Amino acid sequence: MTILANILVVFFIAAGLVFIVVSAIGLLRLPDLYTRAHAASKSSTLGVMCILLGVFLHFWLIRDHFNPTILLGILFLFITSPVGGHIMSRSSYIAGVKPWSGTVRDDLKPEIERMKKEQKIK
Amino acid sequence: MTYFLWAAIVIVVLTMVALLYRIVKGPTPSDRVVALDTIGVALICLVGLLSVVVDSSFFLEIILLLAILSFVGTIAFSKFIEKGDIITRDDSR
Amino acid sequence: MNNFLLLPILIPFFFGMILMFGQKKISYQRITTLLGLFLSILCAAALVMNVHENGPQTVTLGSWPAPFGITMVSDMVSAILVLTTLVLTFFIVWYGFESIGKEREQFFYYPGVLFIITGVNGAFTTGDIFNLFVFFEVLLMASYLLIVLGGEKVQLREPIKYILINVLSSAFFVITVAFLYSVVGTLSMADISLKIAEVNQPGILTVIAVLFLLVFGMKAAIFPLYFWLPSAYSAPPIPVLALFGALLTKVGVYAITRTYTLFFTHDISFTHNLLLVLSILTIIAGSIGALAYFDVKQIIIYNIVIAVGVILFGVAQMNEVALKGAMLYLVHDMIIKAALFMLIGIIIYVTGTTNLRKMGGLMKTYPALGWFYLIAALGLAGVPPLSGFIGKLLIVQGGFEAGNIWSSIFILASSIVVLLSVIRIFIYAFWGQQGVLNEAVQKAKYNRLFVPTMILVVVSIFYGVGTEWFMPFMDDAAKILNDPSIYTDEVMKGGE
Amino acid sequence: MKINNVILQFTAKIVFFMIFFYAVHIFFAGHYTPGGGFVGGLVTASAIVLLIIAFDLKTVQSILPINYIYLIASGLLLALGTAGIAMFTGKPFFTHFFDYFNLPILGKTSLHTAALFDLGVYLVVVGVTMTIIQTIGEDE
Amino acid sequence: MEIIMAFVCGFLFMAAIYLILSRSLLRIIIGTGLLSHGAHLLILTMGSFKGSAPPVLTEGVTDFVDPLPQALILTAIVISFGVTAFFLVLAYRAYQELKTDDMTELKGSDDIE
Amino acid sequence: MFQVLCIFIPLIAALFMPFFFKKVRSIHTGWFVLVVPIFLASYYATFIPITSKGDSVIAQLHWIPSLGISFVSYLDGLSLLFSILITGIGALVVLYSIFYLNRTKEQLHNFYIYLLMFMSAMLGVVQSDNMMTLYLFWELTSISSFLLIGYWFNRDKSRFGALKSMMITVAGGMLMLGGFVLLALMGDTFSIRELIAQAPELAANDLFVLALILILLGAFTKSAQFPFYIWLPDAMEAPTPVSAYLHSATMVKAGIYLVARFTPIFAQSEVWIWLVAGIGLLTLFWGSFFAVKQTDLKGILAFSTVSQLGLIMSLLGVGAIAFHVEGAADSAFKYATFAAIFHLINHATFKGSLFMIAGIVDHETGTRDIRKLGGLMSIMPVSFTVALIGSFSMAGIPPFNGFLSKEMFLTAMLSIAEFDLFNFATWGILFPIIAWIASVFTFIYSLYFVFRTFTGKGNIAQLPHKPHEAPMGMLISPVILAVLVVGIFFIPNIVADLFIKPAVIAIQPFLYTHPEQVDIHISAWHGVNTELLMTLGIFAIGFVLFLTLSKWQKIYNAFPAKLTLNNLYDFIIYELSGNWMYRLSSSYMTGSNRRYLGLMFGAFSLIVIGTLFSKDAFYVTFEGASPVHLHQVILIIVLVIGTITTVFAKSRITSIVALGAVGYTVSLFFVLFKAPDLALTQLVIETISVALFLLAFYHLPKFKKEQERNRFKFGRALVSFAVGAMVTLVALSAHSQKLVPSIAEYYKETVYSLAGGGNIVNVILVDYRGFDTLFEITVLAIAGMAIYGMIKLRLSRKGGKL
Repeated sequence: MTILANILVVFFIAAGLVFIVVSAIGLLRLPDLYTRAHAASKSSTLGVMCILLGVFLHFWLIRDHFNPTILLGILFLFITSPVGGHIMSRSSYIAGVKPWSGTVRDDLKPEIERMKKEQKIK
Repeated sequence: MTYFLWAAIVIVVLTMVALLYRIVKGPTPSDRVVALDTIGVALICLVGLLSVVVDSSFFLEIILLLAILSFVGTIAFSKFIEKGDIITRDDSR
Repeated sequence: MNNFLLLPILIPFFFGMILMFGQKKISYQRITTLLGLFLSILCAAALVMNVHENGPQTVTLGSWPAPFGITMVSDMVSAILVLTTLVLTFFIVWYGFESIGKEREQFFYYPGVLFIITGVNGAFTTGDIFNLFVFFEVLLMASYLLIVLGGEKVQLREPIKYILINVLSSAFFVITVAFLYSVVGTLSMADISLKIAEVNQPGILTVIAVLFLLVFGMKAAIFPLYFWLPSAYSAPPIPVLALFGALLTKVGVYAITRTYTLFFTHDISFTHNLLLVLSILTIIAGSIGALAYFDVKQIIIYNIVIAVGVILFGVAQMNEVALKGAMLYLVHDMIIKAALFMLIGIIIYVTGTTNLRKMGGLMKTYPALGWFYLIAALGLAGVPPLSGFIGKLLIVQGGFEAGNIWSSIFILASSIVVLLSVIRIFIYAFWGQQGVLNEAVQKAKYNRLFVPTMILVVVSIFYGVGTEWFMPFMDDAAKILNDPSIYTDEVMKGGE
Repeated sequence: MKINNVILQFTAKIVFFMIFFYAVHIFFAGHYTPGGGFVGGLVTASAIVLLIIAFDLKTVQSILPINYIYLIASGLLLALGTAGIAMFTGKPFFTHFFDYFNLPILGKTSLHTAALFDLGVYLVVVGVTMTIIQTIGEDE
Repeated sequence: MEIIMAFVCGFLFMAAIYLILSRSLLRIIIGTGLLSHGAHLLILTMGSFKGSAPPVLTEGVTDFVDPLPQALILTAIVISFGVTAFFLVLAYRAYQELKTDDMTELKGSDDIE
Repeated sequence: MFQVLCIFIPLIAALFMPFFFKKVRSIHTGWFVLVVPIFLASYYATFIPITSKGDSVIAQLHWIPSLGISFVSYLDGLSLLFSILITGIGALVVLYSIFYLNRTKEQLHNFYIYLLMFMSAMLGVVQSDNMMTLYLFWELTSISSFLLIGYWFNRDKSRFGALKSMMITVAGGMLMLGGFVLLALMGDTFSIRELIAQAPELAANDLFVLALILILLGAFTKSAQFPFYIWLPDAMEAPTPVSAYLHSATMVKAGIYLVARFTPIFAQSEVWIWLVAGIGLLTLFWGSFFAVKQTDLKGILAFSTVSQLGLIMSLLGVGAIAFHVEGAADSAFKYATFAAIFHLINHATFKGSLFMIAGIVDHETGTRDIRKLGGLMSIMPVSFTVALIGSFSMAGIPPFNGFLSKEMFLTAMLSIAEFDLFNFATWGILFPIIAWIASVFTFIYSLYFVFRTFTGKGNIAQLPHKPHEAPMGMLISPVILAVLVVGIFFIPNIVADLFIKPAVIAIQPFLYTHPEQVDIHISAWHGVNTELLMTLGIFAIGFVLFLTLSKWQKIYNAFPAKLTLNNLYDFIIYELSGNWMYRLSSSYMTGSNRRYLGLMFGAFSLIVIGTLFSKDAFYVTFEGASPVHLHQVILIIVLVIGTITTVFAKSRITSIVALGAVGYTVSLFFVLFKAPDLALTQLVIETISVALFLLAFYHLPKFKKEQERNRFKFGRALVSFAVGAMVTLVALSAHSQKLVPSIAEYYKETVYSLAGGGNIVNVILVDYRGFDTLFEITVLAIAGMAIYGMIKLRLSRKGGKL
């Protein structure tokens, strides 16, 4: 039983690690903010959720300690992380951070111009 | 098992170092904030792993806290980047 | 066990909280403050008598036995200082009714004052080194509140130095406590005293003693750590300045006195000689400043520095006579500094300037002010039978007894610098041709400012002339400073 | 420039309650596991801050009409009062009282005056943090 | 580890003092932030890192780390938070009134004679 | 008891002066005052029979018994003589002032308050047997003198003179206090009588000489001895009654009194004899020499007073030699002390009258400038007569009392050469020579004073007022004094029996125990001897020099003005302590925060590191240190990088983010070091702080590139390195020397059973050390209020302040 549990834990943690490392590489290597934010918010969220699940399982299965806080944490991360990433990118765009030159599509630009016009702001 | 966890911790820490490079490098504040956010995530992982290592559930409280703070922080930063100010007195104006 | 000794701390504290409600109601604020102070004075006076009759009082907070919980100890030293603090604050608050301004009164001036004396009294009473840090922070934070309250330009510019220095000194205080904890593993001052006596004077304790000296020295404004004081103290309004001048540096002095008499007595030849040298240098530094400026505020402010040097010189002698002198002088200096600042405030009010060279001839228009100023000034210089004399006499006598002949003579000679600096104010402001006058002086306001000042000066005269009545208390204080075992025994027996 | 923040505001509402309950949990857990009034207070404050960031000061003030200065004072009074109870029973100041009870649902629990003291800490911390943030935010 | 931590704390203090000696008020405040980090870590170091479990009662564990320094740090953290907040607001107000955050321009008051 | 109270009677009377002045306007306040000295003088006169028998009376009133400080009225020959002088001359001066000071124009109550205060003080000085109360009254004389000199306070010269006299005399007094304390420590008492009783033991003490010098400094400053005499001429700005009273008859004699009083103790020391006699003689010469230079009437008198005080002082010094001489009671030394007291009385009489005359001249003509005066003889005959008597007495011409004491003075000076101890055989010969030269100058200025003012052509038309004889009332006092001057010449031995001999035995108890043992008979004629020849020489040469005065007076101009003592004083008080100190102070009190901090922390770390190594306290051990793990090292690297980024960041946001990173790393450290509560708190605090930083940032300017001189950069780096090094070194040593185990075990054992908790840290916070927490939240609460107040309240816009 313990071995099985251990395997499970190790699996989740390893998976999580992979995601985390990937997102870190993404943050380092990707060309502009938006792509990096993408890497940060998606991949790392998945990573951390995996790891936390592993930790949770460790305490539950091996230590026989059911810890609701971790579950709550996972839930919380699940809700907030993407929102955070979204808000961040959006704000940066409004603040004038230029996308990568290779960007193909930019839907926000006309929208913002329309709003500016509406509120008579230059 | 322990060795695996230690390795995992080292990897996470290394990740953080890499992210720190992004914080130092920039180039825009937004990049730094994103990196910081990710550091927060890595921190959560680290705390989780560490509590497995030291075999103590008392650190698990930190996980949720970190998540909360990282979210609030990100929102605050984004608002700051967007408007230069965090709190708006009256948004309807 | 005697909770009573906590009352002089808790009453102002409680009234401070109450005053946070009803922020805009000035008369409520004033009355409550005076009531609180009055009650505390009663308690403090009763405490002094109690300590005099029954010896040092302790209370082990939370019923935790001595080295583990926090013990509050009211021996004669702290009881006297607590009482003095409260009495002074009473007068300063009274004086402040007229001069502080309605706006400040509506924005937590009174809670600030009450919290500052909570901190000061706490610092005087506590028997725990870390708790001392906490009380220091209380009084510092309250002093920050008061120093910037009002938001005048100078109030925003100068306090930066003050706050910065205090932030730094707090950080160093904390790490010094940490060092001490690492070496002796305890925080209760009495316990520290016992442990240090046990461990047979290792060098590291001397280093920690020096660190403590410097950390407290930063607050007490000793050389070479006094640089922040003159400009920072020029910022706040007069009542606040009086409060600071009378109390804040004295807390640092008290802390040095306490630590250097209670537990850092293992290597007197080094630590106390260092203290002696620093105190002499402090006096020199203060003297230079006191003579250099023709700004009434600055002159008195630099005199704070000089007085700190004199008191610490007394402490450095480590014999009963000098310690008694230091105690007498400490109380004297608190009273007289408050009185002087209040007088200076009136002078500034009636002339509208702080520049001595522009003043003159006030003797014709305000003779009473002139006389009271002269008395206070002479008292500051230690002219008998006014309040500074006996203290200085005993300090010098103790210095001679300890064999520090030349430095004691130097202390005497420094009085002349003090005298010159304060008499200069008298000669320039009160004598000579008529100088500038504030056109908008209201006689009624002047009188209301003058009454508390006058009474305080009379108190100082009384303190000088009636020294005999205070002597038994000062004897107790000096005895406990000279013999730490009285203190430690009382604390370690668990406050039964 | 005014931008609609529907996503943010919606999330904030949900998250606010999550954080708040978490804060309460941390506060009560403090005596036996990590946490306590201080952290609890700060977390509560950060929940309110989140609301303020997501909406604006005026809206939040109308939702939570609290005079934070009074909150501070009440917190201090509560803390002092708890500590002072002992004085009236002839014990040294700050002596706490506790006992273990068998409550219907919670099982064996200790009721402790220290918790009241901690509540004072909690109120002060919330009050102070919010005072600071609100006054700065209101400043033009 | 304690030995290394002593160096780390020294380093933090050094950096803090270096910042505090700079001209910009903001840098100074940031310096005080570093200073308090250094101080807190130092208290922990001085309490030594012996003990294998956090100071929370758990069944079967007796080897706790020294809880007292932790309590002290907590108090110190809170206080330094209050002070930092105050200092920041002071800086902000000072800049509003005086239009500068440069310490060399923020002197003065010694023009009295 | 009443005897002690008498000292305070003038002071008590002073309290009523404002009442008399304000309510009884029609009568000159002086008349009320006059009662006091007359009463006291007659009271003290009743003691004459007692003291003239060599007995003494003592009464005591405790002030601070626990320190042995009490008010004592000790009346022996010496103090009674002084007391009668003080009250007697006091009465005359008050009488004189009634006519001198205008009832309507002057603030009379102030004047008389000061004067009465002075009288009390002076009585206290001469009667106190307790050194501390002696000192008390001593300072009170300085203060009342200060107030009297500054009586016309809107005159710059008055202020200047007042400050000068106060600074010099109080400084001397403070040092004297040091001497007193030393003496008291040696003898374990403040009582002078008791000290005298144990004089031989005192002399054995190492600090004896130091105490002696300190006390002499007090006496010399008060008695205007060289080089401290400079305050006396400037004190002449006081109203003339004051000059007559304080600056000739009484206060300046306090120093003489002190020297006389302490002679029984200090006469044992060679230093004492040399200093008192030598400085006295030097002052005698110096004063007389420069008196001739003066052009101000009162200035001449001031210098003459200086000179005469020197004379008395030197006599006391010479008199002290008697201690060392076998059979001194039969030798010429015995004359010295006797002459000192005799001359003291004489000086009080003639100098008092002269001052009053100077006042009259000033009052009636409107000037005191001797160059403008002249030819007043016919207009003011009475004044002239009095002046003539006074001057001749001062010059030592018979038949006036000055002649008698001057003769004895010369006798005493001549006796010195006989004495072959302490190198007097070699240098003693200088004494009579200098004394003689000084006497010549004394003769000159005496004539100068009286004849320049009253004879000659003069220029009466150009005087500010049209001169006429003074009113009767004003002349009463000087005339009485002049009568005394003549009277004493004719009945010197009565004076000697009543006053001088009792005083002498008080000064020389080692010589006499009873007045009758003093075997001195004063006679105007004692045959042709050296003294008489010297006197005649003085008259002759003095007269010649006086006639040729205008020819050689120029030599005074040869003295460079820059090198005078006055200049030195001015330099110290105004230049050095004003401008120089200002420059010095502003060289380091620059208002530059960074400089202050640099200095402070440089010194701080230097002192600590210095202590660390000088006490050999640096010690590192790896024993007991916990092991190092890889992840910890990595975290440390992260921390270091974060810190460096914070320090060198170019933009503010980078800096703040890096600070945040450091904060989070610190909280990770807390996790590593098993402190979950800390980690939680640190995390939240860090976040809130960052938020606050950002809030404040919105308003703060961007980072500027810091341009500064390399020197400062270097200093900055050095200071920060020193502080870092200090922290590290002390931390290492403190960690390696855990001498006592921590008290922490107790908490671990009792947390569940006694405190009902599980989380030790939290239980410490709310229970064991809950008091800390209570005030920690108070700090927070105050911070909240402070921030609220700081933002909401803005007085700078109104500019209102106290």
